[in-house]
Amino acid sequence: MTYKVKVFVTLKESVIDPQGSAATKALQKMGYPGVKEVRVGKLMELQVEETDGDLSATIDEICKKLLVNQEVEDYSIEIEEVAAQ
Amino acid sequence: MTYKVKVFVTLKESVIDPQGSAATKALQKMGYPGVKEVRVGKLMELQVEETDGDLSATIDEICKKLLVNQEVEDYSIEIEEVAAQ
Amino acid sequence: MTHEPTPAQIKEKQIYREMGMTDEEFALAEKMLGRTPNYTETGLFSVMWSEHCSYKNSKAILKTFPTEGPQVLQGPGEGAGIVDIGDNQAVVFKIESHNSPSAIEPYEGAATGVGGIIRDVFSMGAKPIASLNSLRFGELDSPRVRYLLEKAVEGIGDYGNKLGVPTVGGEIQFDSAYEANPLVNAMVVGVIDHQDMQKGQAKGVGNTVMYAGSPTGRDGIHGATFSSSELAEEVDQQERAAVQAGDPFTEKLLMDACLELVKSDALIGIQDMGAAGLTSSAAEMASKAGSGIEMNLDLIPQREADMTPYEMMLSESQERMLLVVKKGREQEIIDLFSRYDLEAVACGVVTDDKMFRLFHKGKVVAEVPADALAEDAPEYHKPSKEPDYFREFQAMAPETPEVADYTETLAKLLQQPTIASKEWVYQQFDQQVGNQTIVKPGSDAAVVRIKNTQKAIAITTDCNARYIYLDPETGGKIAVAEAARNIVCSGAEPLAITDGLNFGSPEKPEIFWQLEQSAAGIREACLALDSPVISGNVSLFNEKGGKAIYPTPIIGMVGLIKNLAHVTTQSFQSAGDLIYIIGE
Amino acid sequence: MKVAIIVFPGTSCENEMHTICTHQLKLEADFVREYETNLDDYDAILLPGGASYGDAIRPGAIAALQPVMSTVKKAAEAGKPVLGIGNGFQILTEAELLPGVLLKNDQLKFICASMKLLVQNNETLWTKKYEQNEKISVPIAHGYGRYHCDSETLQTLKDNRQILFTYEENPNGSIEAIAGISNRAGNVVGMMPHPERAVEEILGSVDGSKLFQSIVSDGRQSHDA
Ligand SMILES: Nc1ncnc2c1ncn2[C@@H]1O[C@H](COP(=O)(O)OP(=O)(O)O)[C@@H](O)[C@H]1O
Repeated sequence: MTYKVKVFVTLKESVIDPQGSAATKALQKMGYPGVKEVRVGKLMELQVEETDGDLSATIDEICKKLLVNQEVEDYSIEIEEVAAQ
Repeated sequence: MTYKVKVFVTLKESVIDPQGSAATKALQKMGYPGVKEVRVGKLMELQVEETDGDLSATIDEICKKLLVNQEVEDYSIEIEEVAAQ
Repeated sequence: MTHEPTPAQIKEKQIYREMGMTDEEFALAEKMLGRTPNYTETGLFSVMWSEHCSYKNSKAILKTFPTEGPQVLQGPGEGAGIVDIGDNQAVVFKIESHNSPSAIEPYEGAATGVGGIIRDVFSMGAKPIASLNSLRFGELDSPRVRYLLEKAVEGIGDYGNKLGVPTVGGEIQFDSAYEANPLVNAMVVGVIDHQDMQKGQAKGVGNTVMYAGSPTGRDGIHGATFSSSELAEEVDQQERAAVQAGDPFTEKLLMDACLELVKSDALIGIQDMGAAGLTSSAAEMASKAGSGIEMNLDLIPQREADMTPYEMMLSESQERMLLVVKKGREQEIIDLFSRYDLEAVACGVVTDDKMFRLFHKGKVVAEVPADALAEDAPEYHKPSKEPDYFREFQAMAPETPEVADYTETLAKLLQQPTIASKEWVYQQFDQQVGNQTIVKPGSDAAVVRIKNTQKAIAITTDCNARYIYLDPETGGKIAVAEAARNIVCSGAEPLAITDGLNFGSPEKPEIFWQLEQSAAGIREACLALDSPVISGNVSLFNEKGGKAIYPTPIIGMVGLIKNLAHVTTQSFQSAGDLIYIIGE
Repeated sequence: MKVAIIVFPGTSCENEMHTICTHQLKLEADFVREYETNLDDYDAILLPGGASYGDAIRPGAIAALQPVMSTVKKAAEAGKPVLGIGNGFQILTEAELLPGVLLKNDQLKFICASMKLLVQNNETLWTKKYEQNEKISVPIAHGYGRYHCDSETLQTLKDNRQILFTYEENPNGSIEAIAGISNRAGNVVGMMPHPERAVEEILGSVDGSKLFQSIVSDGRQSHDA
């Protein structure tokens, strides 16, 4: 079975996001005063093949071990089954 | 009215993603052979206040102007209304 | 709104202990105040009396260093030291550690370490022209160590590179002694014209206290206390929240703005908000000037909602400055910063009652003598004892290892990460921005020319901690001598040093002995080489599970080259040249 | 001849550029800020390196949207020489004055090192002081220097000889080892290596000087014409 996994990684609230604030200021100056805040995170898309085992536990493990820096980031996961290729 | 806008940015298929391939290799080495591919994109979260006008058109404009480089990136948008503060 | 314990509860439940204060220290604070401090005040005492801010365990030792000389324009006591280089110019430099933040979040820890020391230099009025670092990590066979190294190097690079300050040198050693306690020290050198020298002092009753730079958030609360105590075995959630992140873009704007600001006669004093942020900058500025400061915390720019006085005062948000400006000239300062897209706000006033007084929502929330927080912080002289290992090692007969195959031994030596090329590291640093670096990483010392003159300065950081562990006094001398040799080999004459004293817990007599002895060695070498100590930093409690790092007093030395023609590099220059060995 | 050096918040290589213009080329040079909209007084435009806007979103992305860039566009269309180095090159691609995009280096790290470049076309405004195929030594210092474009664009670049410099050894994964390109007319040039850091023996190389010298005579002609 093949799965498409999305991992959404965002900076923790308490951590400043210099990219986001530079973008916010730029957008406000460019005539989008309604944009109050931009925060830039990551979207990781994994293609995973797995027959047995708990996929969502595995993905969680992968996030903690490699994909996410929990000191500064939060994450959430979305798993979608795709047709076997 | 306050909106929470998410912009999902992914690299176009045709563009190589060294960050993703480094992650794929690392995961396979770490004992996750089922992970066939990782691709790294961006997740941008905007907090927008807007009373009138077509919000989704505005966001699309912001994406084209600044948040996305269409030469190498694709994007999609999700708009959610949140309680006024 | 969080519920804060009352003074009685703080005392009864010994809440001050969680903030790093001892029972005796709390009693002393009560005595100085004539009452039991409230929660905010306890916070002020606890950070200001941490080792990081007060040097309570190391002051006695620092006092033994030679700090004077005809070349010294500013010795220890300000953001950084200043040394004359002639023609009305001077160099400003200091080293700073960011060890414990880097052990937890290496990228941000190292990046904010660089950011902090750069602010120290430009807050003196100097333009930063070179950054160096001194790193210690465990052995590279551990994945965690590789991660720490990789991220710390990336953090140092990203910050300096985006700021346009070249990273021109440094050193790095690997040893299992640093496995749990990596060291990340950064040194920055700036140049200044004599008339632009600034002090962090709050002078002139009625003058205005202003806040400039990034808004204050909840990041890094208790960072100073945290870096002054043994790292908790288990880093819990609360401590995780102490990680602060850097914003080099804002720092670049702040640097450019401050370098314009120092030309203004409206500026009286300026200090970086580093460790213990608003608290240490304000209390120190008042204490140094013999004055008092009143601040209205409602006026402090805040990034997060509903911040308490305690949180605001202890936040270590980065890229912030505290200024004292002439009364009535505030608008000029606001305009200046706004030209750089930065916020500057008036938030307080200089008083003559020597008190540090804080208002929040119309109420006085803290009222403490400024000197009690700074000048009069406790000072200890901890007991010192020669460790047993020292005797043992001294008693050992010198041994010369037998080498069967010189080629193979040489190859093996060159493979040691500590000896091998560090190109992988310094390739990630912009070494040349500014077109002033004329000897880049890879030689004995970096050489940076002084614009529009024939002069240059040579800069190096050195410390062989193994030597110091084996014999701290001799090792201390060796560290200074090695730095001086690097400086001389580059064509320069040593001017002065800055020292980063990284040690284990001073509460252990054997560790305190290492500190004492190595300082004695440093002192002696500085005197012999006519290179006073003009600034430095102390990082103690670098231990975990009872295992301390090697004693690591890093020496950062700067030398002057009066004529660019005297610059010499390490490499063999051309075939046919003769090779000499000099010395013993 | 008068040169405009465009400075954005976060730009950091402007002083080197200024020194070259004034000391070495004996030209007049001004710093022009991102909000200016008149460049009529200038005969050439330089976009120096650094990290404008902290490289937020993508290097060069925010700078490309600033008012001064619309004016740079007009000047470029009018044929004035425009040169972007490092971040300046990234700004020119983001502003669509040059094709393609600069992505994160393929080994994912910032690289600062001396590089050997090959001059692929010495018949442009900016490169005519070089020999064809000359090998020059110029440093790089970038994290996002991997030049990328689609195959159609690449073919156009080749057909029009818009590839001006290539790396002898590809340091960052750039397509066809491209280090610098021009627009079709040849007056707008962008490159990741820093020729302004190779203009004095004491800096290790003088091979960057010819680039700046190339426009001096030309700039004068176009102005006097
Ligand atoms: N090891 C040392 N040797 C000499 N001076 C030191 C040493 N450690 C700290 N100092 C001096 O003490 C003063 C206070 O330093 P510090 O509190 O580290 O500054 P900051 O506020 O930047 O952290 C500085 O002038 C510094 O140079």
